[in-house]
Amino acid sequence: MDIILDNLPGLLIAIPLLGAFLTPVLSRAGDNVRNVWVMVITTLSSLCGLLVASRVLEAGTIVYAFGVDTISNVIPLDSGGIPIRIIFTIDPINAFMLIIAAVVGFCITLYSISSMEKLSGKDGFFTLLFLLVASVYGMIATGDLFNFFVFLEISSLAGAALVAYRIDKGVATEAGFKYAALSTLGGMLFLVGVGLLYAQYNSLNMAVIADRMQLTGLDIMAFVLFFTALAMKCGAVPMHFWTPDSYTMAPSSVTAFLVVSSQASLYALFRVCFTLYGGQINPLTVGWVIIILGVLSMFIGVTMAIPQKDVKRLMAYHAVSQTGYMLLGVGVGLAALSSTCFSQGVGMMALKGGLFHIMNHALYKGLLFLTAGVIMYRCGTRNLNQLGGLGHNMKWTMIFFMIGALAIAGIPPFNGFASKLLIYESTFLFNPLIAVIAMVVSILTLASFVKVFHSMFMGPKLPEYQDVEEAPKPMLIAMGILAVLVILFGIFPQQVVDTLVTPAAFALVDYHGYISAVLGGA
Amino acid sequence: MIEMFMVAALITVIIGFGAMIRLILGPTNPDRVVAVDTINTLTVAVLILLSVLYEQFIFIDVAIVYALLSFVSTLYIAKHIGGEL
Amino acid sequence: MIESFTLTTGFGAWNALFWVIAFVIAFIIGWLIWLRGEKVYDTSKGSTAPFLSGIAEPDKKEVHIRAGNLYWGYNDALSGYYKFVKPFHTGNLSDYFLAYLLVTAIVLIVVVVLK
Amino acid sequence: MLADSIAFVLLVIGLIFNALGVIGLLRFPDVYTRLHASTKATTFGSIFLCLGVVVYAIAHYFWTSDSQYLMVIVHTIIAVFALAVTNAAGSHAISRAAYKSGQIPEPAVVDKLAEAGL
Amino acid sequence: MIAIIHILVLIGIIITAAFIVWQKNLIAAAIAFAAFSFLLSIEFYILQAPDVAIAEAAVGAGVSTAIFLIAIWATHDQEAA
Amino acid sequence: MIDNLPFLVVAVTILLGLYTILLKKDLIKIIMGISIVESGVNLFLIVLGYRWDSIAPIFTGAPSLAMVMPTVQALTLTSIVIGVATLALMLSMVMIIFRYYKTTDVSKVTKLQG
Amino acid sequence: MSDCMSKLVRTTADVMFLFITVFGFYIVLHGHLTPGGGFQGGAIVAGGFILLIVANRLEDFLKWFQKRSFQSCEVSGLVLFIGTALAAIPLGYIFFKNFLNGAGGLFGQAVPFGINSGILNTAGTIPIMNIAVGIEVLGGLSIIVLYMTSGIRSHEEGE
Amino acid sequence: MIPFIVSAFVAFLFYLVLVIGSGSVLFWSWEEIIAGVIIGLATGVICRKVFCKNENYRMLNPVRLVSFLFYICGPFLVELTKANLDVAYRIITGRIRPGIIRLRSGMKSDLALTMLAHSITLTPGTLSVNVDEKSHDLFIHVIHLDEGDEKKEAFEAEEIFTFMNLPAWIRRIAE
Amino acid sequence: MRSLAVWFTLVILGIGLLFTAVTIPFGSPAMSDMDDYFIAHGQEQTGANNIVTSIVFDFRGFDTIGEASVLFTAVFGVSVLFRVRKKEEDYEYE
Repeated sequence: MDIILDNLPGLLIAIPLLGAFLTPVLSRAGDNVRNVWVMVITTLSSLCGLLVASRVLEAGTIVYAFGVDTISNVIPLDSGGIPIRIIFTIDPINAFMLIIAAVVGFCITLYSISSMEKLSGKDGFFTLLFLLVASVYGMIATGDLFNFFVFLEISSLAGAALVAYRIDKGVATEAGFKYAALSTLGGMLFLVGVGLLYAQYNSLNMAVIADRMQLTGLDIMAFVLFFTALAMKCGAVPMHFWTPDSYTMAPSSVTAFLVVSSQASLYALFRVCFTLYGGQINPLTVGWVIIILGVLSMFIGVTMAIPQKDVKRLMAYHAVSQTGYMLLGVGVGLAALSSTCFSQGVGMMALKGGLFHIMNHALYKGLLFLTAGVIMYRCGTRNLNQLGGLGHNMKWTMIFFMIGALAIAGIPPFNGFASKLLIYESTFLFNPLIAVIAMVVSILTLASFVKVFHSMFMGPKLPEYQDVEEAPKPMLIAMGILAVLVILFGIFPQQVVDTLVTPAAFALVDYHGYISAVLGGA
Repeated sequence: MIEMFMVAALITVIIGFGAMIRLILGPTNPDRVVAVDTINTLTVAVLILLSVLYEQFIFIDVAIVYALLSFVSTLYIAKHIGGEL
Repeated sequence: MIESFTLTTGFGAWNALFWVIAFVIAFIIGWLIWLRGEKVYDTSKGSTAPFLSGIAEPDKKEVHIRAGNLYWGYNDALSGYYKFVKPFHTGNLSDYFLAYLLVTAIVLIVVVVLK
Repeated sequence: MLADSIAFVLLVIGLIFNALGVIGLLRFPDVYTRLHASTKATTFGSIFLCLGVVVYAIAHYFWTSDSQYLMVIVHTIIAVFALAVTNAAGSHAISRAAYKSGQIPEPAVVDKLAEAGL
Repeated sequence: MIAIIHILVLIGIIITAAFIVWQKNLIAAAIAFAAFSFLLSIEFYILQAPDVAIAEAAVGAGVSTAIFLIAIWATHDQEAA
Repeated sequence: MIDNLPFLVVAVTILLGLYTILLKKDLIKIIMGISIVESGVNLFLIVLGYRWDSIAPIFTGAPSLAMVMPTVQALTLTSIVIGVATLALMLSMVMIIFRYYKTTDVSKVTKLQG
Repeated sequence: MSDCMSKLVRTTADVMFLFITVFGFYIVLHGHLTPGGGFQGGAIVAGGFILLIVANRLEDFLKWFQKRSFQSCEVSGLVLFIGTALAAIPLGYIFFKNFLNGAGGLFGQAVPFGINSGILNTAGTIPIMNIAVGIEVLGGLSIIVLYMTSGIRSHEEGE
Repeated sequence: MIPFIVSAFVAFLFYLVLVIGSGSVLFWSWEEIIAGVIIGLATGVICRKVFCKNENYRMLNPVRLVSFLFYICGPFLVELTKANLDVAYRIITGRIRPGIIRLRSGMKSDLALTMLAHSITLTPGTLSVNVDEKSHDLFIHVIHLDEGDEKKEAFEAEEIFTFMNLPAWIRRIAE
Repeated sequence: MRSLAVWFTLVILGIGLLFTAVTIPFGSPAMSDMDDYFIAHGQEQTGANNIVTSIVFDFRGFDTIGEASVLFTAVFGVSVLFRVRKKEEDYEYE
């Protein structure tokens, strides 16, 4: 048992990969076998993620080196104090992200077992889904830059293939192609950055590079390449064009996980700014760049969302807008922590708000996309102009949608409000104008979801949707889990902030702690 | 002795540039394929010469890979030009 | 107990429980008001049917206000803004690349200048 | 020393033929004649270049009896064989494709293939 | 002397890359891509990376050109305006 | 300057690729541009690991034992595989796109917009 | 897809295929001694398959090799790879530990430092992983080209 | 079964040639031989349907194999040299008179036809352009056609080689 | 307008890349402790003569499984794209 517990970070990647590799073989034995296998694997991998996270939160940072003799032998004695193998470094913020990925991953797999029932090519679908899950785990957990690049590419490719899953009419393929091409170029420029850092410090480990960082001109070049590649992957505004396209065209469960995957890029962006270049790069400049990106994302995202007629496209623009909140929170945190005008409290509060919003966003946006998927599954269209009166037959779906919509708009008893409150307050102390913009965006969000809610569920029963049925059980269960979490996080925000978010925020700021956890001493 | 191979490799590379002129000028696609084929052949020769020059004889494997696999790309292009793909 | 539900932001606090309690109280008040209503109200005489100035009730399909007709005023008021923003979303892959690389270039300038 | 001079002569021959092949490639008027030049001359030239290497390796094998020179000889010969076969088949494929794509041998005096109608 | 070979190969890489960029005929661009791949492989070889040279040779000669030509066959020969 | 010629070539190659990506209209040409960028990055990594007068990192009967840096070669191998995988996926997508849109012009493949 | 290539090319390709395959396996198996390794060797063998695809008609090729067997190749290679890596955990080591090196037996001979090429039976799990990756790449690259080639077909004939 | 054995054996031999000089058992080490057997079996499984497609096992005769090597080193090399000198002359002077002619090969098996065609491509000033799949006639492009030859309906295979009778050799080897 | 943006981008990125190109010294890396460790200890720790292979499959073996997964992903992406759809399978959008 100890052996398995020690090796959990390895199994975290190995289990979904093994699941992915064996799915095509097992699906030759029939649909039921595959469904059981898929459920077993996804349960195990989610359990693994949660266990790792709980161990980290209990006992502090886990450092796991692949291929050494014993677990403690991270740095070879004769190597001059540098780790030479690939290292997983899981500190509280990684644990925080792992929990998100595990929960959402479990829900969407459960959901897609029944939502994919009618379609062909299911073995490929589940294989790619497991690969996507594994790559997101890898992106979160790894402490090695090149390894991060590899997982980034897996997530891009698996994501693109899943986006292009509906091959009729070629529209989904167009979206997938755009996603694949953009993320490939981003990955390539990221690799240039890795090469630049390697050329100077001869290491690929984030802690070693952060320790040796001297901020030469090449480092700034590398920083810019990392920064824009990751900001593009998470969908910040001037580079957000791929987001609505691919979120619209992907199957809904995949969209819910693509949100998590882009948040993993967001996490990496914060990691680069706070840890890799911690204390070296000018925080005020970078903070303001992030804030500007965030404000643009919020505003343009939400204003583009309102006139949309396609429900998933509308939600995708909202995803852009909510990403803006996270960027805003963390950017304000970065700028305020370094500035002498503000107390540390402002910065930490903004940081907590931004991080908490990541988790909340994953939950309620996942829920919303899943409800949109149910609508598509039952009604066969996403066009808001054709829908109407579904509330009579799909009561549970309506309730779940309402929970999600109220949460995303920041209506109090739900979790969206808690994190937005943190962001508003700290941003108001930092710069009142931005806080006002954030609130306006929140109001517009509510407005657009009122529109969606009205046009989908309200009104009399339409003749063509006279006997629409409620969604199948597994889909309802998956949505129910997310909805319960949304409500719980809304009612008990302080517990969540205390147990998960605050350690994560402190771990993000404390880059000396990260370096010393890997390199020891110092 | 070794210098001999170096000079030979150098001249072969320069000759390869001549083939590259045909690659760029070539009025039709078959001409370009011929040029690429020539570049392949010269490449194999250069690789063998260089491996002797570096005294690392296992590098000849690279040349064999070239000689075996450049055929594939030639065939694909030929099939495409001939309208048979 | 109460404190454990309170989200302290550092500059203030917020308690979800109070909000829920307020909701419950409002619901109870509303329920009480509803209870005070007339129990013997007769609905069968058509007094609850829609009265549309004597015109026959239109088809179900047309009663429902479609999404495209919602927020017409909002869209109309902000049409200048949308005329500015919409052309950026061309759907052209080259523009996507251009946006990405342009932001890279601008951030490069900003970060180098304001090092 | 004998091996040196033999290898030198072989290399010179190989270089001359390679150069001639490329000159022919640049000079000839149409695809088929260019194929003649490139296939024959460069294959022949490369064979001779490789033969130079083989002679060098044989000489060293006899001086040092190090078995890696044996490997050099064998691998070089394999490379040459592969080169010859693939060049021949490849040039056949190219010329056939060029003919099928409608390239008439421009200065040709006779074209039996057009008459055969294949 | 090796340096001269090195410089020549590098110049060749740039020439073929530029040719790929400015060639309107997609098949010609694919052919030039094969040549580009070969020259890149020689460059890897000169920089003492035989593993990478074999990989680039196998991929560039075998797979890359093949899938490019299949895709070109399934679509257009000529570059769209 | 002339010593750094390989790096200059890497820069020029990457720039050529970016030029292709930004200014060419054909989807296959854009993919070629991405592929050129990728080759440039591979070359960049290999060039980073070179050391004067050293041999490949393989223990054979070579004259000296000063070796070039092996890590970047391992990274480049991974990068090449990733490149092929991406290339295959993108080209297949272009084939599917052509099947339904009858064009590969990038300014016409814009059903998703607004 | 209307036609295969001429008889000369077909015969040449059929004969060459065997040599390409053997050479690819040679590269795979000697990955830890000479340049090469799993990916390179697998790509070479896949090049052989691609040669067969291009030289022959697709139907003929599918008569000799099925898509499903390539898929099995790929999956089995990957499972072998990750299984080798996972096998270290029950033995008390960490994931990806090279537990066979120096242990004797298959691939377990100890190597002295320095120049010693030609000893095949060394390097622990590395040759096993080489073989696994070789099988995987062989199946993967071939099946990519196979799928794309049959993709042209359905384009021509309609769905 | 026979194709499997044949291709496995050929693969084994080729592997042994590749790893020559690896050890002390003649030229090989025991490990390499065992690996060769395994690789031979694997290759046999893969190639059994491809390598001996026509079920023609005449080439297995060792006499034919030896004569193949002899053919490569002897007549073929002579013809190759002569052809290259000829082509060198054409390249320098530019005096060409090309044409496509029909050649009756008279070969029966595919392998022999392929060998002949490749020999024709590599040796005299000729290049095989196309092949008639039924009658096994070759269409060859000649770089310099003598005056009057264009009138001929078809050439015999022996006519275009000057010194050696390569078609006869090929017939001896491969048919 | 667009071409102006394109040329601005290309010029700025070109300046950045050229700066990079002339700054890194070719052939004499600044630090090499990790690679020296590989060269010095690779053979005894893994038993492979080829250090690159020992890195690919042992020291950085985890990258290799990622690489293999990338290929696997591409294969299944392609197979999903070119799959044969069922007749009754229609997708839910306009």
